[in-house]
Amino acid sequence: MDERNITFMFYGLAVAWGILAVYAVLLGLREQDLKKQLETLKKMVEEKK
Amino acid sequence: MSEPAVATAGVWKYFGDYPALRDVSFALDRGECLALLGRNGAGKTTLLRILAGLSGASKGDVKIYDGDVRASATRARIGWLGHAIGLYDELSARENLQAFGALYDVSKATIGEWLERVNLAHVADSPVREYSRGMRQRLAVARAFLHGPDLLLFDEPFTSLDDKAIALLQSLLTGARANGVTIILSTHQIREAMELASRVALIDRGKLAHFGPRTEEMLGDPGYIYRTFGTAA
Amino acid sequence: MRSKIVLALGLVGVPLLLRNLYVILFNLPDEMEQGPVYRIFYYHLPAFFAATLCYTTAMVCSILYLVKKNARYDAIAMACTEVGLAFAAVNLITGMFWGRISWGIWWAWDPRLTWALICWLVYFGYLMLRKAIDDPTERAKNASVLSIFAYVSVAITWKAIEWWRTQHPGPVLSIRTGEQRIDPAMEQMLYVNTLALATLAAIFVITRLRQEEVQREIDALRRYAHAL
Amino acid sequence: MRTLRHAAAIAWKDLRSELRTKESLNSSLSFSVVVLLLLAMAFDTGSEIVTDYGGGILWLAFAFSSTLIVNRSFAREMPNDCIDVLVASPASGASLFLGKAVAAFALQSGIQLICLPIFGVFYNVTWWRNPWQLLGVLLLGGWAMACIGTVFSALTVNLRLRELMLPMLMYPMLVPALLASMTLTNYLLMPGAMPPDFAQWLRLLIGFDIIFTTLALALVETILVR
Repeated sequence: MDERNITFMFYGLAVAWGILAVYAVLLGLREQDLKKQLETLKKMVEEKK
Repeated sequence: MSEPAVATAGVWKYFGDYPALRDVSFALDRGECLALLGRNGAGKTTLLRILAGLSGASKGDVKIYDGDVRASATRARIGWLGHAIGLYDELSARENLQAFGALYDVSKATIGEWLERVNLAHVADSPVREYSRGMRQRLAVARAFLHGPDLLLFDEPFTSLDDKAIALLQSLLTGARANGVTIILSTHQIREAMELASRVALIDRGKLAHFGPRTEEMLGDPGYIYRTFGTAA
Repeated sequence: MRSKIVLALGLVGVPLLLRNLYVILFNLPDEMEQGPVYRIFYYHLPAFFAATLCYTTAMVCSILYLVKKNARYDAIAMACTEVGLAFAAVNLITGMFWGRISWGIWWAWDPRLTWALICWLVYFGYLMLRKAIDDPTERAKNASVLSIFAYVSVAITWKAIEWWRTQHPGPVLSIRTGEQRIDPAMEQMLYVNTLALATLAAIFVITRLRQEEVQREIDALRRYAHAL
Repeated sequence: MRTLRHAAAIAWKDLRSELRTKESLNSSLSFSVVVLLLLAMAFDTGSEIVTDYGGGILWLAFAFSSTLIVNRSFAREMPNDCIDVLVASPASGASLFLGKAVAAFALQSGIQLICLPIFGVFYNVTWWRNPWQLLGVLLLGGWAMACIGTVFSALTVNLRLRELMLPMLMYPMLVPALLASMTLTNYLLMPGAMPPDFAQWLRLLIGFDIIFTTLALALVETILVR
């Protein structure tokens, strides 16, 4: 089998892992963002009381 | 004739997590006229929309003449008039009434009669777009009464009307009451409503704060109900 | 409780994924006609299964939402659709790399591929529709209806390889064809990796679901803060 | 029976108000003619290509013009809150949907019938080779567009960016029907016997119509009662 065959196998696997990793990172970023929003809001409500 | 015309039991309505109606329960006998009072955003429109079957209750039970609200036979007995007139601008008065009348099996003769009664027969074939505000409102009133409903649900009927239309609507409503039609109308304009009403309900932040017969105190003093039954805010 | 489930799933899923990768790369032999590149298949097909599983769960939850009007079902449907899109993207793009070698082109307008892409677009539309509606009840209701409509295209994708003669390989799994068309070791790996990816999908869905709950809490707090 | 009578009343009303203003009719007709014109410039209309892609060109024009029509379908009910009056009336959601879909379908079919001779002239195609089969395909494909379009019009009517969201949701969902209609039309434009997979595409188109009409009739009430 030629060189490209094995290279493309690596590309393919990298893409599979890559997309899932990117989605996981996006989830993590959103988690942090939400936490930050929640904290600021809680603080705001505390102050207003 | 024992069962009430309108009965709600523990009706809740959520918009997301926000409860627009909280545990609303009441029963209204046939032939009564209920004035539904409350500040803007208290939930009057939401309640009326649920009664008319335009919106589903999140929890609880609604019965109209002992039937389900979304049953076709029940809806045939309801006359609805919302904030807006509910007419097509590009159609004529007659075509509008014919379009809606077809859904209720209303005869051509009845449509002609109503056009006479709201004094629009002479312009019945020109499009609604060309009508004045008062004429459009009179036509909207005719549309709500067209099929001879047993229950009238009117959302703020007096706010957008001019004097002539108010007089017409009041005479129609009085006539309907005499024929045993049940009426629910939401309003801020307490004076007009009080003259018609036999029952009064106050909605405060989605809760039914008061439900009872109309008393003499309510007639003269518009603020009385809010002061007595509403929350201080 | 829920974070414990995520932890448990993670402890099973992640080692399994890594083990599978090792076995796929070093233990399993090359396929005779295709060479090493066929290994993409171990992600391509399981990702498709994971995505289909997500879409199906989304459809079931959408029906449940319309019946029971419980916002949680809507949240599950949304989380599943989003995760399903990620796995469908893996399915589509790995397929493109494989196609470049086996067919010589990145994309063939073949029924199976076309329908997989349509599914992706339809479900992407679902997420767009959700973004465009502000009222949560209205959003949940309209999105649920759309999800049910969208599932028709998933069903067509599933059936596409039977209905049309395509360049895309036909079904290979013995449970579907009733005969052994590929090496048992290879077939077993397909199942095991499907399990691994499905575990990963479950972790994603639960995480996304928790975020949606936090979002609701934030919205409620914000309303409360404005009312103060 | 009652459902059909109510549906007829709604279709009649929709058609009458559309024929009076001609809002969507004019824009949709001129748009589809422009699409046919532009594609005629993109292709060399003298070559074999046109017989191979004629159906595709025709249905692209139809699909574009169809969104303009269904876009108005529920939007027409929004000024003056007419939709509330219709939903509160004894007409069921299914009859409302049916009436609106039939009205959209009739308007679309009118445009298709005007476009067909224009297509024949611009692309130098003999389109009347199999007139009855072609009419059948036009009806089946047109109903698919009207049906899906009307449902999605109801789904998106309250949205900001409605004009944008509707085609974005509608086209991917329509692909099976469009693909089948394009292929079938191509076959019907060609001289000679029908290819063997003609029946298969026809089955797909009919199946699509049946499945989505059933789904729409079952779900439209949920969409309308808020």
